[in-house]
Amino acid sequence: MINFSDIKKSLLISVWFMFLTFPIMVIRVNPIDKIVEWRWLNMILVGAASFIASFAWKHYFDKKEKGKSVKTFLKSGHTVFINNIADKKRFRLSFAFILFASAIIFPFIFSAYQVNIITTALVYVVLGLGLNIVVGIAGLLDLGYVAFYAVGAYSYGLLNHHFGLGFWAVLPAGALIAALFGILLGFPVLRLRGDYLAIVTLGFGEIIRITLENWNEFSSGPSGIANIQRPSLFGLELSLQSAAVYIYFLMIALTLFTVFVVKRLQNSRIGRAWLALREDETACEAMGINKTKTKLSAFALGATWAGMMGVMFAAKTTFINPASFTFHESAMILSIVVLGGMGSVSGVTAAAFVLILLPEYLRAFSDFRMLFFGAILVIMMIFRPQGLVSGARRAYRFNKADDKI
Amino acid sequence: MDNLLSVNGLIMDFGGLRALEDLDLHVKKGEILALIGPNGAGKTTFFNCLTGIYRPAAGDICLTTPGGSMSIAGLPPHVITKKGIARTFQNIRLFPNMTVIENVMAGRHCRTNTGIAGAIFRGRAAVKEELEVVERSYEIIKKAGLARYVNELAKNLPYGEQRRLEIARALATEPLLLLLDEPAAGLNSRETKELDMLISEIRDLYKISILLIEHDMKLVMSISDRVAVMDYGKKIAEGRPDEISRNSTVIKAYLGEEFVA
Amino acid sequence: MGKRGRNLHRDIILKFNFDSVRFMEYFFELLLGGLTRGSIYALIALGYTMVYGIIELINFAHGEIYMIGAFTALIVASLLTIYGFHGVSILILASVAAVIYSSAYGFTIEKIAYKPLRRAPRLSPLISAIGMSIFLQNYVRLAQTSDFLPFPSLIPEFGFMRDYEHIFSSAELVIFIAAALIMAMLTFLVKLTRMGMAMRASAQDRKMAMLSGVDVDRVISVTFITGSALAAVGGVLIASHIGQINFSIGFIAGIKAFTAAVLGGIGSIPGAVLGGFFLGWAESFATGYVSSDYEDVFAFALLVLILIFKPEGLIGRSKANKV
Amino acid sequence: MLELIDVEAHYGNIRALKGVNISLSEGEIVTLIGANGAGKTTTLMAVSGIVPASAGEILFMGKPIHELTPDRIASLGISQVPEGRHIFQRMSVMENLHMGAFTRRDRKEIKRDLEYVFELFPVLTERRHQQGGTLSGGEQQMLAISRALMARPKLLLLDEPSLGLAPKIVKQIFEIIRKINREHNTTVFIVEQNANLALQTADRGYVMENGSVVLSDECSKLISNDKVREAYLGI
Repeated sequence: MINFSDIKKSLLISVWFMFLTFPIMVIRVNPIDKIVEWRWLNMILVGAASFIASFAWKHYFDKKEKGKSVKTFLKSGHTVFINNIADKKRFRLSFAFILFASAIIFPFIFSAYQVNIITTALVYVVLGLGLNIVVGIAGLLDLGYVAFYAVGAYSYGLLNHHFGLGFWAVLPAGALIAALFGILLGFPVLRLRGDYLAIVTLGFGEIIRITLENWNEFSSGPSGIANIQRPSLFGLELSLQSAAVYIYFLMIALTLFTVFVVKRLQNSRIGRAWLALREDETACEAMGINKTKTKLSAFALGATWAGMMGVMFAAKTTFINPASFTFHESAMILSIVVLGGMGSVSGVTAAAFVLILLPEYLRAFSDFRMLFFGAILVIMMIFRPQGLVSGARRAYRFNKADDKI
Repeated sequence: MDNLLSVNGLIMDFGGLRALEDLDLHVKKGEILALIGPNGAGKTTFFNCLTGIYRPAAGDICLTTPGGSMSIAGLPPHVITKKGIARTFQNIRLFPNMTVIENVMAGRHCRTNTGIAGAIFRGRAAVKEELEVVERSYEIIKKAGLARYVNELAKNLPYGEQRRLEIARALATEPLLLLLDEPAAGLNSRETKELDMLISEIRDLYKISILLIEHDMKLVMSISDRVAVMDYGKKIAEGRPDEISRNSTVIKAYLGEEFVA
Repeated sequence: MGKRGRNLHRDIILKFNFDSVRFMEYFFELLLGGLTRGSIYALIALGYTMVYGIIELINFAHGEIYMIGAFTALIVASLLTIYGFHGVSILILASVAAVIYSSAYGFTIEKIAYKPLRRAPRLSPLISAIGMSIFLQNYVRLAQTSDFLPFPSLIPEFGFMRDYEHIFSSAELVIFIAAALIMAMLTFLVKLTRMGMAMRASAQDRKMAMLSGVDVDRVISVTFITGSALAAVGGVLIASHIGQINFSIGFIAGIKAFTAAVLGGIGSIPGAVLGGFFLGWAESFATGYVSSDYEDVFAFALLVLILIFKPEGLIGRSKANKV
Repeated sequence: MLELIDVEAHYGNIRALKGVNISLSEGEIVTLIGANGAGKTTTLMAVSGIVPASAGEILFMGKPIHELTPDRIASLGISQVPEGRHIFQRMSVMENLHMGAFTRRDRKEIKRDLEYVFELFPVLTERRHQQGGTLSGGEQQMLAISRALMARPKLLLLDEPSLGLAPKIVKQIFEIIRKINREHNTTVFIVEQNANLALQTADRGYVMENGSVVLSDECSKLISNDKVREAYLGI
């Protein structure tokens, strides 16, 4: 399989990468103390890694190219497919039950620290599902999603700080304000083509962050808002420990709610319009679908979840500042959607857990987290643009008499 | 008058280039009208004006619906579809990653109105409407002979079936007038014959008018009630198929002068 | 009118005259500062515009190429300083290293992250580019440092500029002249050379360029290399002027340069230059007369407004969509 | 000179060419006619290497070219005038012509060919500094042909040269095609919908339907063939 010319090619590639990374990986100068540090080991590592990577790259690339020319159309697989789904359904149900049961027991077995981590992961699950509506289903690349997250967080922070409003009052209010922002920002930008839309949403995200950073009278600037109230249980103030568990259960409920809503939306008239919009805008309009309205609804709905999670985030950490809402946060949520598979609920959920928990549990990994996210985006686009779990479409069943479902 | 669609003095320019010049065309209720002409004569441009993708520079497009006559020139595409004009595209534009039935269901969008709340809470009205959408869509799919592909992704369909699916999807919008842009392009003769039957069936079953652009003369001659010929953005002839095939202007436009032997 | 009154009158006149001198000086300071800023933006914007012109991709990682150029220059300059080199020789060697490395990165990035996606849906290469940008930032952060590093001021001070130094520094003069020279060279390359003709042809009609015998893949590579080299020069000049860099400088600079490119009509080379200067002045005056806190907001707001209301840019052409 | 042997090509999932066999000898004018979507343009694009042949062989002067890149194929002496002309809109007429000679480095000869082209189409002489996009349809077609000639092709591929042009100009263009063929012994391969004119100009013709060649003969015989007449106006 591996022949001489391949090895030669890989060697050349590895030499090229050693050259390319030489100044940045090998040399480190301290300009003040005038000390030069030579890290030759890095060069060897880069050389070895790129040698191996080039083989893997070639292998997968050839495989992908080959896969393209082979037709995947199955003519007789139709009935088998339906049976499969029926089987899967039973399996899925028991799987879901086990998952649910372990989620319930979890906080009573593990420490508050662990519970907190899972809560964070759940927040990202919901954020991922929210962004998935916009990017995955409706195909609108939103790079400023974090802005709506910030809007939610600051809604709670400010309303709590100034008016003493509680968590339960602000949760819907924050969602609503974020949705309003979604529509407000959405209106002018929705005429734009895909890549311009991406840049403009990025711009909006940054505008909101920088404004929060500089408008001291409004948002207390970079120092942020502290001492935000935790959610209360029927008016009871909870201890730190039990508050963590309480928030954990709230998040479980919210996640289930989100999954439920997204699933329902996906297989509805609105969901089909979003999908159609992603697939072909012109054909979509020709089918009588109002482009503007459909885009706006996706934008607003995506923003709603971000707003809700913003409130949740503020309540969980009791402290917010603009540094939590940088573009990197948007990029991370986007990675979740891309890795999970655009449009797939289970994929996005799994990806959020992997991407949030991995750096938490592999401390060594957490330094490399953003590096890893960047690489994921590139590699996924090249080798598996449909994500790890491709969004399977719902199969409709009609009986032999060709009647309804 | 039993005109479903009347186009008067339609003009369309592209940066100084006149693509349509003072075009008049009338489609009667229940007829199949074929629009033929050499490549670049402006046929597809005309379709794009009718469906709102282009905004004509001048002229009037009038559609007679059960609710009365109205001008539709310059309206946005989704509104025009709702008024009753549906179309297919010259180079198939399906929703490739949606299933066959979802493609057709997307066509039902403009005839239904469940909103976000309805989709989430699935009230009685929403469920009823969704059931109706599924049923109607399946009905159309069966009619188009695509029943065995219901849950297949559109992109996995053979080419000929994709053409039929596009027609099915357009039909789901309940049009009064169906525009078909070269429906037989790329089909073999068996598939073309099947398409011939499908188009006539659709007209009889749904009592709609059909305007089609086509290069396959056999198909044009066999299914159309009338034929209009375009050249250089102008209508150069109109009449029954047998008249058109004898018309010397048409032969000249199509085959060059010397062919008129 | 008593004596006292007259004095007061004179005071007011004097004060007014003094203020108007200050006012004009301040105005010129901002004007020239904007010119410097603008030339840097223009240099980076050219890379965006050239790449967009040919493959219709917003090369999100372009800002990072600029950052890597600055970092390479910093490393080389520090090394040379330690080994006892002086002044202008450092500037030249560091710039050459920066240009070589940035070009190499640009070339490699295109091969890895964009070339495999030539036929993919539009958003795929964009997401890939965003990934690349994040990757490169963190690569530099991990391999070097996340702190701000002091960048030696490599641009010498000229004696003849001493009197004007408070309005327009030598460094600014060098930046402006270097940028102008490079842009003139680029114009020459694109207008008059065979490669330039191939670039323009590929940008206008890729298929026809191929039919005419243009190796479009090579043209794309050359475009990336040229754009990256320009960004590297921009990186060295600005870093040496501002005096410090870190791994994240590419992001904001990239966005601003992109704004400049869009402002002038993306895909158009004179447009990028014009947009760069426009943005430079706009920012300079806005921070000078309004508030410096919102400097970046200002650029973003301009970007958003342009994209919404005149996406074809100030001197660009609009494209009809084809069905 | 050019030989297509069982060539197949795909556009995504669609099999656009289903085993095409065509051969051209040196100095011939050959035409390929057929309805829209029959695969005529795809055939030309396969020869030029823009659409890769997924099966079969394409030989040019005895050597396989189906695995070469488009620029290599062009430099072998195959020039194409694509459907819709594809003039470089924002380049002047002169620049467009120089693009045609992109693969050549012999400046003097290029100059001579420029003169020849301007002789062939005097209109272009007046317009030489005008932007390509501002020319009329007919002038653009003339420019497109001139541009292809600037490569000094051994084989000239023309895709629907009559498209969207007034009959008078079409006639003029076909005359010039014949002239080029005569004067330089350039082999010409014309894809046309305007069947009659193409059949009158060419020596031999192929008729294409659904991605395969269904008929091939001398043009004089094709012109009186009932099938051809029927296919073109359903007579």
